[in-house]
Amino acid sequence: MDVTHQDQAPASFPGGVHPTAGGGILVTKLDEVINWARSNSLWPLVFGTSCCAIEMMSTASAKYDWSRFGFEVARATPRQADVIIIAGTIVNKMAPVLKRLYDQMADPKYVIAMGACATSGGPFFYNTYSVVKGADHVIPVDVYIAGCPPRPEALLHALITLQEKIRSGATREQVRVEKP
Amino acid sequence: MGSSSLIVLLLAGLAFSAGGIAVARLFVKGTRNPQKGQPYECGVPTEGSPWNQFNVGYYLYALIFLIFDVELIFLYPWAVVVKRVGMAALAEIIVFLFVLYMGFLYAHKKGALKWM
Amino acid sequence: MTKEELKSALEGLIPVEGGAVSGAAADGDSPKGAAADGAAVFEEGAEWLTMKIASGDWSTYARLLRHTPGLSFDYLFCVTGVDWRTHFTMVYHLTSTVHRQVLVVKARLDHDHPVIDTVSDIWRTAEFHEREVYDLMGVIFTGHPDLRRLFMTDDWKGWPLRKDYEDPINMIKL
Amino acid sequence: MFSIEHITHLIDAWLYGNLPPTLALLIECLIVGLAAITLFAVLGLVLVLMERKVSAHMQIRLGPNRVGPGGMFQTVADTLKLAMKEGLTPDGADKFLFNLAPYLVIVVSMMILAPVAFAKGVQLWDLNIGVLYVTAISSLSVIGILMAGWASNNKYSLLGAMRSGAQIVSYELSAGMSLISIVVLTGSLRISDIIASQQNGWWLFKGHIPAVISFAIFIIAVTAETNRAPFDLAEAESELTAGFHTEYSGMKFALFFLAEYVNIFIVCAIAATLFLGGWMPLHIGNWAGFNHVMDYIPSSIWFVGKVFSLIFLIMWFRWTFPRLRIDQLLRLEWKYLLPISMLNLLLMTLIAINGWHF
Amino acid sequence: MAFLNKYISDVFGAVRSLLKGMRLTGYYFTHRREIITQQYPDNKEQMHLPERFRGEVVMTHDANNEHACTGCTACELACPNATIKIITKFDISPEGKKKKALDTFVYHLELCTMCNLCIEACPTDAIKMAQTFEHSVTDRSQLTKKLNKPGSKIREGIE
Amino acid sequence: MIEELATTDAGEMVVNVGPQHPSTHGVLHLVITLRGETIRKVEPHLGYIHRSIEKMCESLSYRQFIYVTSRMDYLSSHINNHACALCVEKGLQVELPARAKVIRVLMDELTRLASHQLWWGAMAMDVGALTPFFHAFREREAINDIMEETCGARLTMNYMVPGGVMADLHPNFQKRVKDFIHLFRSKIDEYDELVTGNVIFRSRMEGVGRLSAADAISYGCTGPTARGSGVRCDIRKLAPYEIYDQLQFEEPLETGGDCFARYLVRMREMRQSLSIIEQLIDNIPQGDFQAKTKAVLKLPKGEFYSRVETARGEFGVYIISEGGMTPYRIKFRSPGFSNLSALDHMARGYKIGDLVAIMGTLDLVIPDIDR
Amino acid sequence: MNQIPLTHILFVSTALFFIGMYGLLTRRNLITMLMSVELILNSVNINFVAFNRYLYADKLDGVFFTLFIITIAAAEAAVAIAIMIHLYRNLNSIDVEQTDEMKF
Amino acid sequence: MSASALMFYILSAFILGAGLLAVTTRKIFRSAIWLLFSLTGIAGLYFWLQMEFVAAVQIVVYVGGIVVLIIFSIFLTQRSGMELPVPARGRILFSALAALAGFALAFTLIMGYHFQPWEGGAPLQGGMLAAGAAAGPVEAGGASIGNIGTQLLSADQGGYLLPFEVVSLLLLAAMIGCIVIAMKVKSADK
Ligand code: SF4
Ligand code: SF4
Ligand code: SF4
Repeated sequence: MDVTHQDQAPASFPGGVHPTAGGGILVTKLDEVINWARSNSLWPLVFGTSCCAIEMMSTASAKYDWSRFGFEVARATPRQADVIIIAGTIVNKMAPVLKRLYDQMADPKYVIAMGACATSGGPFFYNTYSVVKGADHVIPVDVYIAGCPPRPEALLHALITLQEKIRSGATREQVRVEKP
Repeated sequence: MGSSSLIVLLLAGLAFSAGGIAVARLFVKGTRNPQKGQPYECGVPTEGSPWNQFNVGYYLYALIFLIFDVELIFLYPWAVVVKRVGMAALAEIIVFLFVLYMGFLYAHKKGALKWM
Repeated sequence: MTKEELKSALEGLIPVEGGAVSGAAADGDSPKGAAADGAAVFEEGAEWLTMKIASGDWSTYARLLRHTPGLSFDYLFCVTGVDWRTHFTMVYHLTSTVHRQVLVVKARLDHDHPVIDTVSDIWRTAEFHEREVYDLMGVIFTGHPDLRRLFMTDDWKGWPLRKDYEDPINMIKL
Repeated sequence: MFSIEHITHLIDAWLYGNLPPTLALLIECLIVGLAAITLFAVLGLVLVLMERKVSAHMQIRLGPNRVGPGGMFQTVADTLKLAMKEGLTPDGADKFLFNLAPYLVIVVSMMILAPVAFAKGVQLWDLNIGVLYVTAISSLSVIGILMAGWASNNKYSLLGAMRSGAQIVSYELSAGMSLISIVVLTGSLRISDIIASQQNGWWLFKGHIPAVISFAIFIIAVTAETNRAPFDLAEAESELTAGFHTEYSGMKFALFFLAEYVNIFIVCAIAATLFLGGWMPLHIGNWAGFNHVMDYIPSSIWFVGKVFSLIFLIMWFRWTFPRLRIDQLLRLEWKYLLPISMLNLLLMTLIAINGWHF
Repeated sequence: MAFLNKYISDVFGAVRSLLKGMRLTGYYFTHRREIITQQYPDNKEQMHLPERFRGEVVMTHDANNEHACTGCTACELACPNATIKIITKFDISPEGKKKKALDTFVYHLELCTMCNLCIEACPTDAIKMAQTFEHSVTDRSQLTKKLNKPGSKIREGIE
Repeated sequence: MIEELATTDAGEMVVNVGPQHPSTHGVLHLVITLRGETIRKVEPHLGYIHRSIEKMCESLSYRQFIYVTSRMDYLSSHINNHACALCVEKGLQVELPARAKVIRVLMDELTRLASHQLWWGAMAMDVGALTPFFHAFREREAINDIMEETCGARLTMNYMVPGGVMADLHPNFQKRVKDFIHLFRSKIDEYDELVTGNVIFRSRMEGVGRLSAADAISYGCTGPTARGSGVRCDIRKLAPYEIYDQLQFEEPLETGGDCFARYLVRMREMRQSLSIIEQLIDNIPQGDFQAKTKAVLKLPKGEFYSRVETARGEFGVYIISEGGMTPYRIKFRSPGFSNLSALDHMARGYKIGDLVAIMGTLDLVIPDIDR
Repeated sequence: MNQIPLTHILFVSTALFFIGMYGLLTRRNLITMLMSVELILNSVNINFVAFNRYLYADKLDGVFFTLFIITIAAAEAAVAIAIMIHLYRNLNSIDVEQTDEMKF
Repeated sequence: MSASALMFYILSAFILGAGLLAVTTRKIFRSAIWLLFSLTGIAGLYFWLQMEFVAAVQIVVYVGGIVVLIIFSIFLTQRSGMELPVPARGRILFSALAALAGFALAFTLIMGYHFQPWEGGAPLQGGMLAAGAAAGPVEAGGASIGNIGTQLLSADQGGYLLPFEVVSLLLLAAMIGCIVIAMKVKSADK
């Protein structure tokens, strides 16, 4: 899989030295372990606004079964969730709610924009007065999936992409810790 | 190893939880933002505090529970010896339970065990 | 009940102006618009019997339609506001769960002061529908128990479904 | 025949043989403490994984299978992740109690371990009121939940905590009643006595139908006491988002999560002890040959096997039934379980006094 | 007595209904072949989507790197949310006539709703729906695509 | 007696449920006034997924606007599209080939089945049973596969176009549908075993969220919600479209008006849909799947209204045309909107847990309500 | 345990008694007052148990007294709280001073 | 000082500290929690005294019952988030003085009294941290549950059968009383 992080990852990644806890190989190894754990335990927030949420449910269902990756522990409260999958359209009235939910999540947290709506406004890009043209206007997004709705496999693909991204240390969180 | 195990287990429990929580303290630096500290209520600001009077319908259960709980306490010593004492113990406990059961029926009749 | 029967039943109940306005064209730019006060006009050519009334009469007629035994229009299934640029039209789709006939009632409202009586006390469902029309069209329903924005945020400016609505920030025109 | 009791005895003997008593005692305490912590961690990991696998198979899917062989490290990753997650405290919360609650819950479930007999002779404290001790200490955990719910300053938490309070105290009664009905048979509250009394058969089989009834009631009651579905009203996800631990995150949440599973383990251990003979192998009356064969299986295996089958039963409930409503839940207890278990107790007494059991 | 009878039958009925449910879940627990999970990233080889599945608009190119798009913008007009942008240029035909031709076929995958209207509208069947679906990226701009391959040109004989 | 205690004002608590809440099935925001656990008032706040579809459609052509409607009630996307196509056809006055009609009905009923299956699973999840959800999705996936093969998408098909359907049935269609019918006939009994008969489920549902027939009419409830209260409102019966008047099926009615009645109505509806599909699957007439229409559609000046029965009830499309390429004004009458307005009335006096059950049996799809 | 003289235990119980006393005197809220009463009762219990253990280890009367005291404390607490709830429902406050004023 | 004695002092400090906080803290919910800790500490003290049954009863009744009930009534009748008013300084002073004086008086009395320890051999085997498993199956001391049960059910001299049955009446009365009082409320003042 080819994940490109030219957008966020500094050149030094992966394997940068953690400035907080001693430094050296040990820390890099530790980082690796932590990233392994984090990437394999992405608990999504139960958050679906419209059609894409149905495909998200399908992904949870027996045929696609995201529990194989350990994603099935969908939490209803943002405090315990790791990743917020924006499944569906975000409208202007919802945007502050989404922001709030994101803010209330405990670090580290990741965002997946699922579907055309969350990525860019999709079918509601033109001639609508109430739709946010892409969730990244509201909160930072880690992975985008195109499709309307993306099929369950596509969501799994996105989650795998996110895993790769976490493992290579290129998520916003990790970069932020590196470069305060 | 006797009652000292209590202390050991207590300390072990404390150490376990403290250890777990300390790891996060050590390694994770969360960000702060004004929203984060607010209570979560489905993503909208809360109205009013839960720390106001709150109408629990459960207190009647708790009241009745307390009575039965005490009764239960007396049943333990009784149960230990009932085999030795024999029928007399059975008679005694039937009286005991019967009296309490009256109260239970009364509560039932009064509707105290209905949900409010 | 067929369309004709319904029409005659209504004629016995409500003062109706004789000459029916022909065709659907009546609505958009008819110079006449609604009939004179107190009289209703039937419109031809539509699928269902359509009756145009003056907005002031609406609550009286609504009560009649709802409670007259032979009609008993107890089911309001659609409430629509239309912006004709010069005026507004409120369209009510009524049916009866007893007789199963359908009646469309149209009321013409002033463009600058779109006001009409609420019918939410007659059909409970109208409460939400009217709030929706208020929210998107800016039609004011007098007597409505809770006329607030429904879909848009409370501080939203403007009435999005009006034809002259402009929103340069949120609306990217194609 | 290899079993853990030998190891413990060996360690014990070595310690007291070679070291001054105080030091030996200290080291023993240390070992016990570490063992308890390890047990906790392992239980958490294993039970959570088990739950996920069980649920997956009931739901015609595979369950975790990609992290480690067969998904074995899934819960390890989860735990590590939770430990590495920010544990935030809401601003409006009562910070002291908010942070205290997880400790309390864990300490309580840790303390209940004391009288549990894990194998023949492997028991921390065989106190003379063993069963009562368990009931008593476990009633402390309700305070942890009430505390967490109140201190969070969150409406969902408070509602969940209240529900849980009412529920736990109510079901304590019928759980206690079923316990007592076995105590009537054994004539002792001491765990080791209770196990010894099942030398020639488990109470579940020896005690006729009343024993089965009280077993059923006990399982139902402890399911409710541990806040498990179908009695998971305290954290009813579709109603109260996450109930009393809505505001908890990271490790503090993990502790609640862990405590829930450890509590399941403990109550199942108690149920196994009372009804299924604890570590006692399956013995049938006087079939000496059969009994002898059974004895070859180490007692710890017996114990773990029994406990895990009971845990499976409780998981089975969870993945089959809808959740009750709070008033129905309380009505179930007060209208059905309590009267039935009272009657059942009398019946059992009759059996015990007349020696009608096997 | 009636009360007692009802009470007892209530209890038994309840237990029976619960056991029924448990039997069903128990059945599924013990019958592994009922499991219907398809393991996505591992089953990529075996996975074949129906040919009508709409995953992405692509432009067909033949072996000579030629496509059939005339740049007529019918698809652009048909698209309900302006996903397609046709940029045309003027080719000089061998006869020296100026002819409108496709320069860039810009396709905003992030906007596309896979509605098939553009395909239906295209008079020359230059574009079609592909069955790809793995469109996850970490940068949204990667989703804007140019459908005509570099150096490609229109096939002979297509008007 | 205890109700009397509940008269003082203190101790009332206002709780927000939603916009992000597992039981609101989307982004409905309910402001609940509680006393203890008893609901005193439910105030729905809408608009968290108001996507201005009506405004948007005013600038889309008659071919284009249909696809947006599958994003409204995405669980009944075929039926929504169907309603729009019907409305446009009414304006164009085209007559459909018989094959197109049958295909449409088949698709509608399959969609209804899929929607009810999802509802069943989600509702069971709301009341706390998690396994039914997965079982329901198994059958739903079977339908999705059929859909995908013929329509090319799993959820938002955009298959019905003015004049017919977009593509002919896939050659495998008949066989797969028959397989599915065979599968589902046995599975629906499992549904009953797992949920319908379950004593916990019954007690969660029975007597909860009562809605009388008069109230159901006054609140404009439609679909299974109204039928659960004994109101006949199936558009397929009352104002048959396509070939529904030639089919044998009945409109399930229950008179309880409580959650369980609504539940039963939907369960029976599933069986009805199955029988409709069975009647049709072997009798698909040959012929065109699309009538000839112009490339650019223009509706004559006038007003057109079409009503269909979606999985949630009566769905209406009201097009006002000025004769151009785009509708002048379009109004969607969504079933969920009126059903939701009865929520407050239904939930008062019940517990929080009941609210979840009531919402579950209303089967709300929020984008359908908000549009 | 035998290293601790009985007086030390009595010290604890007495101190607890007067802590309860202090609470009873300062608090003006029925619930907190009830809590103080519980402390007082408990100090008495400690005494009974300790006396039994130290002075009459062959008898059980201290234990029984403790048991009955706990029973009575439970009954008392239940009734007290019932009264409090009653008062609260009628007066909307369970502050002692206000209760005095609003005689009923 | 042996470990056992140390335990005693820690427990005592815990009981008294928690008790003191329970009566002085200004948040009523915390006050209940401190009370809980104090009561649990007392249960610990009973364990230390090897009165396991009493300790268990203490926890079951107080912690599982009374404190939960108190917490519920706090939720019901108080604004649990609000701080309780500080009592007037005069009252604090007065109460503290009174309590201290009372304590001084009582304690001097206690110190002055010479307790006659039990002379019947050594019932108190081993300290808290006695090594190895607990004393064998023989019920040590008098407070074993079996003895309690026997005496509870005996109707002879020194038996507690009568109080035992009376207790059931007391509980009945309490239960009925509770229900009557807590439920009649509104109908009473109508
Ligand atoms: S991307 Fe498509 S399917 Fe997803 S929410 Fe938007 S419109 Fe619905
Ligand atoms: S599939 Fe639909 S949205 Fe996508 S480019 Fe074609 S017409 Fe536009
Ligand atoms: S793809 Fe087809 S419709 Fe689009 S510009 Fe090219 S030829 Fe025209």
